[in-house]
Amino acid sequence: MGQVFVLAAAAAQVPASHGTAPLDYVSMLFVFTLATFIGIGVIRRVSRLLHTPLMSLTNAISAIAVVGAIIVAGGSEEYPLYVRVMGAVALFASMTNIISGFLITDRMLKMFRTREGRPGGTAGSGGAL
Amino acid sequence: MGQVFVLAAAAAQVPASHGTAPLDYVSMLFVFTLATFIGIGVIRRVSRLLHTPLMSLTNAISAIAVVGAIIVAGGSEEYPLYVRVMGAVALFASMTNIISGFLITDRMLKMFRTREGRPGGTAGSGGAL
Amino acid sequence: MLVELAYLAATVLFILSLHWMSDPRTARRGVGAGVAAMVIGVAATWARPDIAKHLWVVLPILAAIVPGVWLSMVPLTAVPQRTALSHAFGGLAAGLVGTAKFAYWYGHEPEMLTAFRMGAIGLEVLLGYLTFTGSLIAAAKLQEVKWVPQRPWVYSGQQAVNLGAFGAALVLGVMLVVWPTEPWSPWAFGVLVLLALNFGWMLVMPIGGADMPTVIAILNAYAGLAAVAMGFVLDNKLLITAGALDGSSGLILSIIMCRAMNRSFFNVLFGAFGQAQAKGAAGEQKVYKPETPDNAAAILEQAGSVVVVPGYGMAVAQAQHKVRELYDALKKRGISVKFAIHPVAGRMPGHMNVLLAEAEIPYEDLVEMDEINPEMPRCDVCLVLGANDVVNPAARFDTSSPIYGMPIIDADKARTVFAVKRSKNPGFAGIDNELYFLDKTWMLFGDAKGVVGEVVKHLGDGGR
Amino acid sequence: MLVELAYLAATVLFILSLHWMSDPRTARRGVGAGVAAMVIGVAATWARPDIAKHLWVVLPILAAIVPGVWLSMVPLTAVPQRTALSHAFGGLAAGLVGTAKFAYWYGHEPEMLTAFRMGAIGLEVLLGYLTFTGSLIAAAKLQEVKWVPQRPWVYSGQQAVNLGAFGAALVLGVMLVVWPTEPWSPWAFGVLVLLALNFGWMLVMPIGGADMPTVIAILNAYAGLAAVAMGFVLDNKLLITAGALDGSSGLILSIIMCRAMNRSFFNVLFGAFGQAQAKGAAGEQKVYKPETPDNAAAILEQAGSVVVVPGYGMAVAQAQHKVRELYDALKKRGISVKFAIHPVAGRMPGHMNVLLAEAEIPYEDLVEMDEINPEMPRCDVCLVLGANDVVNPAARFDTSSPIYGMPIIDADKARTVFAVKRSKNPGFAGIDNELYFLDKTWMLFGDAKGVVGEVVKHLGDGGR
Ligand SMILES: NC(=O)c1ccc[n+]([C@@H]2O[C@H](COP(=O)([O-])OP(=O)(O)OC[C@H]3O[C@@H](n4cnc5c(N)ncnc54)[C@H](OP(=O)(O)O)[C@@H]3O)[C@@H](O)[C@H]2O)c1
Ligand SMILES: NC(=O)c1ccc[n+]([C@@H]2O[C@H](COP(=O)([O-])OP(=O)(O)OC[C@H]3O[C@@H](n4cnc5c(N)ncnc54)[C@H](OP(=O)(O)O)[C@@H]3O)[C@@H](O)[C@H]2O)c1
Repeated sequence: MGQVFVLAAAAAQVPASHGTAPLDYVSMLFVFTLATFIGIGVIRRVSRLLHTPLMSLTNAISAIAVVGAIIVAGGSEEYPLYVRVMGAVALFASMTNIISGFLITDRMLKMFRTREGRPGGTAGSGGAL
Repeated sequence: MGQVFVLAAAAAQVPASHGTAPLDYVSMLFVFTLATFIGIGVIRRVSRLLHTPLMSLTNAISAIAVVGAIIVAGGSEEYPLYVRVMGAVALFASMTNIISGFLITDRMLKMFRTREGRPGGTAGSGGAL
Repeated sequence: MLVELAYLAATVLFILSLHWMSDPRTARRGVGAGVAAMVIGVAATWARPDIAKHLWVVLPILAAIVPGVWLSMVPLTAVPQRTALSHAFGGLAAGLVGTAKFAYWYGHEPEMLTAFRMGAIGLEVLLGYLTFTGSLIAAAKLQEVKWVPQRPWVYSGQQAVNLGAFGAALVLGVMLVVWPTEPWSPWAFGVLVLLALNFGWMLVMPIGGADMPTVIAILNAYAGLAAVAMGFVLDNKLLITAGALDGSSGLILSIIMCRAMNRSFFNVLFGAFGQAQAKGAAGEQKVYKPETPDNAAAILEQAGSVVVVPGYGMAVAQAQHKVRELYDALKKRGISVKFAIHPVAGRMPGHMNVLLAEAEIPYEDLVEMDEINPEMPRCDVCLVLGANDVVNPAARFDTSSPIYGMPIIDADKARTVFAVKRSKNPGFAGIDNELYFLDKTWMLFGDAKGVVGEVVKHLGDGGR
Repeated sequence: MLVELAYLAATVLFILSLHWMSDPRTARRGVGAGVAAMVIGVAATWARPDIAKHLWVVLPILAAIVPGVWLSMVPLTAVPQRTALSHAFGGLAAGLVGTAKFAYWYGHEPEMLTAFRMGAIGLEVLLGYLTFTGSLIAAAKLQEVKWVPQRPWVYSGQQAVNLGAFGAALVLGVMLVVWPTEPWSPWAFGVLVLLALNFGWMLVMPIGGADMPTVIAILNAYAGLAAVAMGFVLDNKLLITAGALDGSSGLILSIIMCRAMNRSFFNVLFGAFGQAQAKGAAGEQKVYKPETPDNAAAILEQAGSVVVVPGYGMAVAQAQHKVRELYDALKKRGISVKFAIHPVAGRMPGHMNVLLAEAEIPYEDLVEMDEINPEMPRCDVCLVLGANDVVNPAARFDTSSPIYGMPIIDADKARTVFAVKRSKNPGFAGIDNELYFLDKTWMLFGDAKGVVGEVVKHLGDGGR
């Protein structure tokens, strides 16, 4: 009798991130399609001037894999050591991406200036390398 | 012992449309936010010329409520009569919307013509009322 | 599982449908995509395993064909009323489905009424019925139905009553969400429905007939949000996306219209604009200089460039086909003819574009206000055809005027101005128009269709 | 529950961040939004109940700060290599997380490995490791690392080997999806990983150094898709949306670049463009007319409008600051100076814009190719600075030339042309350039920085 109950309890309230309901990947598919539409709509409007900074910005955004890395590296399940190390390396790699990606994008953007001086409100420092 | 099992079984594979998992409305929220972003992005690009046809088109699209009406009107659960009648009226109303909305939008769009004659490929008939 | 994928396909088609509306050339493909999406949506829902009573589905659909087609054959000037009416249908559908689901679940599957879903039902019902009654009144006001007063219907404690009713609805909603399956719940629900119906009436009545188009756009957004709420209730992604698309479109359209009329969003909703103005300061009796169509035709012949400013008058007089003849006659003489389209000319956004398109005037010659204004000083003859407020210079300097700050078409910058209108009474905002008293302005009194017909006739026989 | 809402907020911020990139004025706010979104994403994940081993999280983050900052201080010309390198990091992260999850689930929670999730892991690992090795080679090729051949490395049966490996990977993938928890599954998984690593190498090696920028864009898209796959595996909506945004951006960028180079997408990927061309038909020895910087300065002084066409040469020579001095000198004399930016000038999309912006040249004077071409006939002096292919008229008529059909800047339409380059060898596509032999073209041989410096000096002292 015990196991049945345990099974039921496990099935009933297992944290969603583990026991995904069968239909769940359809909503994931929905989210993916809509996000792609937004992506295409938004990227098409990025001015040609900014294509290089855009590339480094999206590169930083793709480092969202850091979320997965944290789940593996910091997971409360008793991961075997080599799994946790993999997570840590992944975390290190994506964190580097994030930091360098955002910094270099900002550095490049600071250089773009209209005739009357600094674009946008921020009174940034000189644009020298 | 019996009920426990039944409960577990019920919880495990109840069709998603009924027993929504607790976290499900978050994915619905996601879908709603992304769809709104797309809506704003797309509508802003509709040319001013077409605002009236746009209004009748979106009116036809908002008649998607027909899906809900079908679920109520045609549902296999034993709905009491007055509930099913409500569903039927809703179905009738939204169906009228769909038919009239799409027809009038098309009628209006057929009138827009570039100098060299018919816009778009379709060799539509004369634009007279 | 397949049903969900079909819903995804339908969503993609809806997005494409709106995307293709961005350009007249691809617009008709947009309608095709919309129809396809709807067909997939309906078919997928119908094919769902839990749909059995097919008769109940087929009959209403068949019954809807006749009214659907009839409603689409409506004359163009009645488009605003038709849209308002179909919003009423949309709101009704959403409201009814919400009520049906609540009634069924309350009776048979109380455990379904979770707090979240109860909240969604409450929202769906509130928005649905509000849109239903609100749209009915808007349609009546546009149709200028006798017993519905055109002028905003304002009474003293109005704001207080509105807020009171709104508060009551809120309290009821919260109570229902917390105790959805109490014995008194159905009664609370019933009261909520009545309140919602009442809201539609209370919100739209005090708004003048003039602002109906904006009200329709907002109700369009509410109908969309009602569909979204229904999506949350039935856990149906297609309802959510389509509803969100419709809601955002309604929202953006109303914002665009408000900006074009240079009035803030809330001012339109709550400010009782358009009260019967105290008659304009009589002051010295301004002098109208009437002119005859044949002289007008003579002057038009000498003109190099002509700009026509269509307004609500042209729509009422159904003069667009005559205007087309005038357009052809002038074009034959090598005279450049452009149409200055003010964003809020007429009674619907883009109302003038549709009318002129119906008369098969190429849409390249329909020029937006912001593009035409710079060229107005170089325009020889400006023919103001049934337009009044949109060419009223008062909007530029007279801070007391209700249309102060509204961007207008600079008809007063043209070399000569002909104004076509039937009488001397004011336009929609009920104020005098300085334009008519400028020395370069000549009045052509009469019905738009008649006057333009005359001018075309004179152009015809006097042709070079 | 709160975590999910935080993910939603992060998604909205990511969308806004890309939205604000549409205009240089708001671009920096976009970066701010991106950082905020990332911080929220990390914080929300860290705060999840099932994250306990905080030390394992903190250490790698701290360790990443130094390399992160160092990588961002890289000189501008090395931006392409840096981006390629960080794509390698991104791919590695995705691959590792996929492998870790598979290893853990296989050992401890086999029931988690449903067909759907196994498929997602397979995709994530394949895309991740492929991006990893592919990006490393791309970075090496851009850095012109000695042991990695610049020229495309093509061997006879190459297509066959590629397809064979691809087929094997596909079969392995299907087997894993069907039997995810068999005793041999980990071995199949290992082979799949090796194959994926191999793919990166096989796909990128045969592509010439020239096309690396497009390859980087495509790898950017793959890294995004790997993140999406990870999102499917971990049922995490933020991963899916951010990955989709990144994927679509990579895709669109590579399509734009291919179109600008007028070469089809697949041709870039698979066609081994840029093989060492048989030397151009020698034919009669074309005559170069060398000129001296001081004569050039004299002619420049008389010019009314000057158009500078920057190219890869200017980037290599780091001449943008000297060009700024030339810009100021000419502007002081009231001469209109414009920069004609070809979409694929240099080695990165928008490469020239960044360099000129770094030299603080106002971006209003950076004019797109399509806008400047109509004005070229009226341009007095066209200074071709380290550009070759992008101004080669052969692209218009010589069907045999590899750059046939590529839209180019009509430098040959200007009244006089000065071409600055160090030697007579061809440009990137390895073909001769007719422009240099036109009678109105004068050559200024030498390093871009040096030559421009000379011209500025002569302008300076000979100033009117
Ligand atoms: N388009 C929209 O979406 C929208 C939305 C909300 C509000 N509005 C408001 O509507 C107004 C639109 O301005 P508008 O200039 O187009 O129109 P208007 O200001 O209402 O003026 C219409 C003019 O046409 C004349 N007229 C009426 N019937 C006629 C006929 N059969 N033949 C000839 N003339 C005729 C009227 O003068 P007589 O009676 O003397 O002939 C009147 O002067 C603006 O105030 C705008 O704020 C528009
Ligand atoms: N931008 C992108 O995203 C991208 C992507 C893929 C492919 N590409 C390809 O890259 C090419 C770009 O064309 P481009 O005109 O910019 O460059 P290019 O055709 O590669 O020509 C560069 C020219 O600069 C000269 N040069 C090199 N170093 C110099 C220096 N230090 N000082 C002065 N001159 C120097 C070279 O001549 P000498 O050696 O005689 O000095 C050469 O003629 C196109 O073929 C395009 O298809 C670009």
